[in-house]
Amino acid sequence: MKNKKIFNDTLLYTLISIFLGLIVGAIVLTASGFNPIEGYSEMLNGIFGKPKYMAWTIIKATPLILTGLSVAFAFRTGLFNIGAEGQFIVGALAATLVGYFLHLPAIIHIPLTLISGCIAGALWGGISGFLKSKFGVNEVISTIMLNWIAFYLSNYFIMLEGFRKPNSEASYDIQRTATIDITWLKSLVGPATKVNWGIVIALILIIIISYVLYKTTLGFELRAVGFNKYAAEYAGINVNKSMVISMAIAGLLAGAAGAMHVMGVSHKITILAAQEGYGFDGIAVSLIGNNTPLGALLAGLLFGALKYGGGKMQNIGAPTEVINIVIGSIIYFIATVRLVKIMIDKMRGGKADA
Amino acid sequence: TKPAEEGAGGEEGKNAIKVGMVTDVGGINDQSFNQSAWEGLKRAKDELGIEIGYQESKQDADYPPNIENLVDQENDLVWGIGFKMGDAVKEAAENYPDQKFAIIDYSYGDKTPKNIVGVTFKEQEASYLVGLIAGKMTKSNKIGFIGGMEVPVIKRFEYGFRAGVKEANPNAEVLIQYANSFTDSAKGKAIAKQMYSQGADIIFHAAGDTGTGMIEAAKEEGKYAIGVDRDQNSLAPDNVITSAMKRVDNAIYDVTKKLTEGKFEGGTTITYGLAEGGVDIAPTSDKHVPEDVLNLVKEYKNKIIGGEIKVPATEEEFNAMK
Amino acid sequence: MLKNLAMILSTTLMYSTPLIFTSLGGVFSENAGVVNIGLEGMMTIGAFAGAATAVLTGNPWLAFLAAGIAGGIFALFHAIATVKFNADHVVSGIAINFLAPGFALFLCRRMFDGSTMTPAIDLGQKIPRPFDGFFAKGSFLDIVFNTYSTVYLAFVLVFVTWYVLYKTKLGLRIRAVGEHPRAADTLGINVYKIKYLCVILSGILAGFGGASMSLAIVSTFRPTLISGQGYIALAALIFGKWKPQGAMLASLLFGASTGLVVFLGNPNIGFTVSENLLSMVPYIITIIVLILFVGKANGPAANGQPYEKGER
Amino acid sequence: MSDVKGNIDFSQKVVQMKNITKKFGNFVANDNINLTVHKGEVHALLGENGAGKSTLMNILYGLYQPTSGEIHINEKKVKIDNPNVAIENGIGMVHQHFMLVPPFTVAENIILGMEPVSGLGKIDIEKAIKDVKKLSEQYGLHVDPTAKVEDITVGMQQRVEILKALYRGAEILILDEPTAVLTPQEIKELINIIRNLTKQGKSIIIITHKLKEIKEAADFCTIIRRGKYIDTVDVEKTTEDDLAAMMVGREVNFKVDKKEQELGDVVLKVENLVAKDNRGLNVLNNLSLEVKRGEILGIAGIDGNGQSELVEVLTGLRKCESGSVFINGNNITNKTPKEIFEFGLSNIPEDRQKRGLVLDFTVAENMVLENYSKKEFSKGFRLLEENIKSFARDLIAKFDVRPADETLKARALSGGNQQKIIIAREVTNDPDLLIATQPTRGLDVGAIEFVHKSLVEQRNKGKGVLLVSLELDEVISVSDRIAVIYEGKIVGTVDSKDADENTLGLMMAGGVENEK
Ligand SMILES: Nc1ncnc2c1ncn2[C@@H]1O[C@H](COP(=O)(O)OP(=O)(O)OP(=O)(O)O)[C@@H](O)[C@H]1O
Ligand SMILES: Nc1ncnc2c1ncn2[C@@H]1O[C@H](COP(=O)(O)OP(=O)(O)OP(=O)(O)O)[C@@H](O)[C@H]1O
Ligand SMILES: [Mg+2]
Ligand SMILES: [Mg+2]
Repeated sequence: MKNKKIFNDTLLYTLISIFLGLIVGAIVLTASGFNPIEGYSEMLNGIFGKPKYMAWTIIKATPLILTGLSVAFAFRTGLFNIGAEGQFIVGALAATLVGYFLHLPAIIHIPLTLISGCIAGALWGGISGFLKSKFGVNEVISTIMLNWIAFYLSNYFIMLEGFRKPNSEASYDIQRTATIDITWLKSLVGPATKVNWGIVIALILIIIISYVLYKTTLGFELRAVGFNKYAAEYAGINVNKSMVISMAIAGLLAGAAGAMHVMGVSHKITILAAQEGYGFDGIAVSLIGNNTPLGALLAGLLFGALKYGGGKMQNIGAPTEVINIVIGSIIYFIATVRLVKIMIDKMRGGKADA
Repeated sequence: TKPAEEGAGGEEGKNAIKVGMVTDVGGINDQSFNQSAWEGLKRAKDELGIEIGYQESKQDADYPPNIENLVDQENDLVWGIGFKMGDAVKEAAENYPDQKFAIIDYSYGDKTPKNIVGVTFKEQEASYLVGLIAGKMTKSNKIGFIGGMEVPVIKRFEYGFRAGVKEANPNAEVLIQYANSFTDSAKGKAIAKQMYSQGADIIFHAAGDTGTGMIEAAKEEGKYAIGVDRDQNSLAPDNVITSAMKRVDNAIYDVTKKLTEGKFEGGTTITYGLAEGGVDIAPTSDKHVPEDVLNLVKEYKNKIIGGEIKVPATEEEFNAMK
Repeated sequence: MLKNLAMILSTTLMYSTPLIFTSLGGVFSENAGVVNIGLEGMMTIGAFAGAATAVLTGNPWLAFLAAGIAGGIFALFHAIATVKFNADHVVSGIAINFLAPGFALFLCRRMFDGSTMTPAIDLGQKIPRPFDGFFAKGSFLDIVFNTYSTVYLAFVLVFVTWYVLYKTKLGLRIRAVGEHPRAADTLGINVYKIKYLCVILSGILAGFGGASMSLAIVSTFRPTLISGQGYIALAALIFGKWKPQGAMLASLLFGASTGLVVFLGNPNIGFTVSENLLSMVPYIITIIVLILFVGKANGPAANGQPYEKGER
Repeated sequence: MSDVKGNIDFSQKVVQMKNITKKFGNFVANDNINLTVHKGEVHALLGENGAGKSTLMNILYGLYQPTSGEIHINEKKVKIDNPNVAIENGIGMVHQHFMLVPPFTVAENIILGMEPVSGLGKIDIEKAIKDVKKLSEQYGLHVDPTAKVEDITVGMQQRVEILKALYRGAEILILDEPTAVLTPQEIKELINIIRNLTKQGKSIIIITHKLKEIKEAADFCTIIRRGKYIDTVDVEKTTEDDLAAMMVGREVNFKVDKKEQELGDVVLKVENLVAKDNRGLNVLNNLSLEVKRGEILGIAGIDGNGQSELVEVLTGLRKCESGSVFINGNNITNKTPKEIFEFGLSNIPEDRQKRGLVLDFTVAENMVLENYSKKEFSKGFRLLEENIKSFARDLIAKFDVRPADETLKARALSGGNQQKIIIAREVTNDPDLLIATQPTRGLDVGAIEFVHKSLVEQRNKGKGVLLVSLELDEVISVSDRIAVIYEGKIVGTVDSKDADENTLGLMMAGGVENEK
């Protein structure tokens, strides 16, 4: 009952933050000579206008939901995972390797590809957890470094003969048997829309993670360590082990995001020229979602919508940086919920707390 | 000019032909081929009276939805700018068989779908010419080449350049280093400084923004640099002696023009070389390059156009040269 | 050989400078208890403001100052969010990382004919090189020391920061606020004011860091100019245990390993390694150094925590 | 009435708090409270945990604003809206939770906010050290100005706190539970210091739960119950029992009832334990001791003589260099906390918020912090939430945890109730050996009574209990035997029936080596 109220409040404040962010965006749009109403209706239409737009929004949101979940999971256990970016990359790399080189029936190939991405991500995250537990290396640094190592590692593999598609800057496509496209849906939403099972898998992962976190002994341990590692240690919980497990699970989730992106959307990996930002956006998603699994889902969808729908503002000629300003403003207002609350209380004419 | 006027808004002009392009992650003002492509479209707008628009991409994953977005807006022709969009354009062409597409820097060979025109460039021909200039103008007989990443396009630049240097000055040595980045200017600058300190007096880059670091080094050291893609002389008027230009704008304009004339050559790949006006050296070259060298360049240009010389584009072809 | 060493050193200095400025910024804000993940964005806006001002005025130092101001303005937003409205420091920082580059590009297009790149600044209008022509051209000293004033300024600021933080009453108060804001509060120190000051300073320094890229290392602003340096500076700050001298050493280590990579990529070196493997070297070296020599470090005790008067 | 009595000058009212009310939301922490303090007076504030004492003093010091009411200093109405105003008015405060910056030196902590500078904002550290030295000599508060606060004892830290106030020229000194963390010797010293200060004309408001101290040090005492003003009494004319009754609103039993003990087998045996502290110095030097079933062994000693480290070694948080520990004859030396727990050791930790509880967990979750993986509470990986909750509800009822809601976060409970959660959990483990470290620190007399009863109950059930406490009173009244620890060794063991404070105090100070 009480929880429900908090939930509603949070939702209300988030909606208001979004609204305020849009207002800032409107000011910027107006300042650059665009009609904000036109711009935003392009955006809304770009998100909800057609089934295929909604599908794209979901497709765009899927990796963000998972990297957000990854960051959130680590946060729940007291660790700051800036490394979802790198974990995503190695997950995508491993999935592409397994998806391309192995020839198997789909029923085995799909789970195997997904799992290999998960394992690679888990390993990558686990390294940071291990470095922290064994040598006290701050995970913020190690994950930033591992992001770049993953980046170059992926490029290294793509450059290898036999993996790289000749005369291209990409790997070969993975085998059909490793893809998770939903072919029948394409006839509904449009042939070019990359509808895939990713969102379903993401939902399943969210449920599993919520379950693990709140309903299992492992989750109990990890959360205890996250909230108070001294008390956890006292209660006999192995804090070092928890850190490794927690980072590994966080890595697994980001790795899964990478794998599913390959299996459902790109079907290959290309040479990276810059970090693509899946992991960094994941940090924002996690925090906007209050570091909870359900929050990551909602915030991931919001982010996906802003990024995909926002891109549609280009239709009226608005440059992409304006869209980033809108996104940034929304995050900023979500961060300053307090400001929003004060404003609402003022409007309600009620008393603000001491 | 305000982009708003150019945006593919789409209500009016039911008869005007509409052409849109999807940029790669560099964005519309990348001072490189995306921008060049957009300039080509703008020229087409001015001269052919068509409607134009673009969609910028932020991640590789944006290509399919952006292409689709332009298809949705009922463009007559949708351009993908850059090899990275190769697969995305092909898929879109399969999904929308009635829609025309074109792509820069990508060839599907004989498997080109009927509704795509592939456009590639003979980068090696332009870099061969700047190689000639470098070979002739070097005093130390040491010349540098900085590549962005070891990918086919950049390799074409490298081998064409080396072939040109070799042709003009067999004694000159070419120092080659790849920065492994198209964005790290500081690294480009460090590599260039290292090359200059090793005695190189001219460096050519095919490294995007990494190369601006190289031009900076040339400026500081008072040495020569050769730009790429566009005429980069404005970045260092005293130092950039020439640039190996890739006229994406010309190619875009050309293909678009054919479209308006009803001569869209779907199912083929058009290669733009010197002969087609697709590559060239920068018009500002005469500022620094002596007349006789320019004349030599002209001579070779004709030979290449005439087919007398085939410029190597790969390691094998380069090694095969005597 | 000596020349190679000189080249490595000069690359080290060049690479480290933006990181030093920016991580010093982090030193200020995090020692006052505000985590600043928005350094990346503040660097970007600084790089733009610097380049744009230089183009418009032709005065590099004015431009440098403008860069600091621009970084400071966005830092002010970060401070308002984190100090006044108790926002989560990381969320606010991330917001800055969207907003600042967004505004940089937005303004760039407005000011320079829709281009996202500023025109190049003449050599004479860049930050000066005080030892230009001082040493024999191409000599060891020339290669290493004939570099931009920003490099020297960075080191001076390391000293200044150290002095302020550990020798002055302001520094004592800053550190008290970062360690135990309530204690500072009970002694009548204005915790909020100190936090505002430090966060704004961090933006100014990050802005300087950005300008040291756009006004010295190169001479233009471009969207890709700052790509990840802010995060590396954050890592350097933590690596350096939140101390100015530590952040400087960490930045130097990072610069030096990049210098090494450039050196090893030299075609005359006699062996070839895959560029991609080579590119990993700085990051791997960092991790190894952390394992071997640095170990565990804790930041200021109240870093990242909201502070509210009258709360328990 | 004469205007001067002892040090008190009744003609000068230095502090008058009139009708002070403070609300936190709807909660009334202070309800119309009046307080008057005269020059040279020591005025005690007495009340249960959460009665609102600290709140009232925080208002006086400008940390909180009263919802209504007035403050007069030296009979002038003032509005104290931040500590600076309080400092200007000559008010200094030593907070219940020390307000010291641990990595700073003593001198830095004292001068913070009022730093002597020499040009360009540079701190004149020489002068600071000299000033601190002078001040510490003037008031007999001995400290080492260059030592880091995190390295000095709690008693020393307290002196730093007092010096901080005096450095700011405080005439009125508020001491919020200054003795809660002090050893008996230190308490004695503090009372001397207080006398010294009043002699020099300072006025003092002291909050304490220890009635004995009030009797010893205070002139007047104001009693607060649940935020309401009860009375102000002349301490000389009031007995401890009366004070306690006024405070809790009922009679309090101070005696710990113990039946005759039935000693059983040895449950804990510690042999020649050697261990290092965090700085790598030996802090346990060949320590040996034994606890039998059916007895409470109290460890008495001055803080910093190895008590914490001893408990850490026993519970597996610290590795020892040599020596051995047996529980029921099983060697548990250097095993993990979990393994040791399995051998039947339970522990009430010293720092309940840091070690004892996960404050962001619910009460129910905290109740099973060690047992969540037992089969009653989990099946495979799955937690059996209903079982956990009903278990927690049982314990809440049994141990009278208030409020009785197992879904609340532990953070929402008062200190005393937080301690009850821990005790409920540890006692319910039914351990063979229960270790309790400072189990009553900061608790009010009602809560203390409860804790002591719980410990004795364990002993009566034939368990071994090891009580580590800095409160000599507590050790003497609760334990059966008392072992005195000094510099990492047990320097003597006495039967509690024969124990008296003076001899124990001497042994604790290293004065007497052998048993009497
Ligand atoms: N300056 C910083 N910027 C970003 N994140 C930080 C910073 N400092 C700490 N963090 C991260 O915030 C979290 C909390 O940090 P804190 O130091 O309190 O815990 P910790 O590092 O787990 O402790 P310990 O060092 O004792 O193991 C950790 O995930 C930490 O890595
Ligand atoms: N900032 C606050 N917000 C909400 N409630 C508060 C706040 N400060 C104190 N309280 C509540 O006011 C009441 C009185 O608290 P206070 O700290 O004054 O008690 P106390 O008498 O000092 O107790 P103790 O003996 O445990 O120190 C408690 O119920 C406490 O929970
Ligand atoms: Mg810590
Ligand atoms: Mg209190």
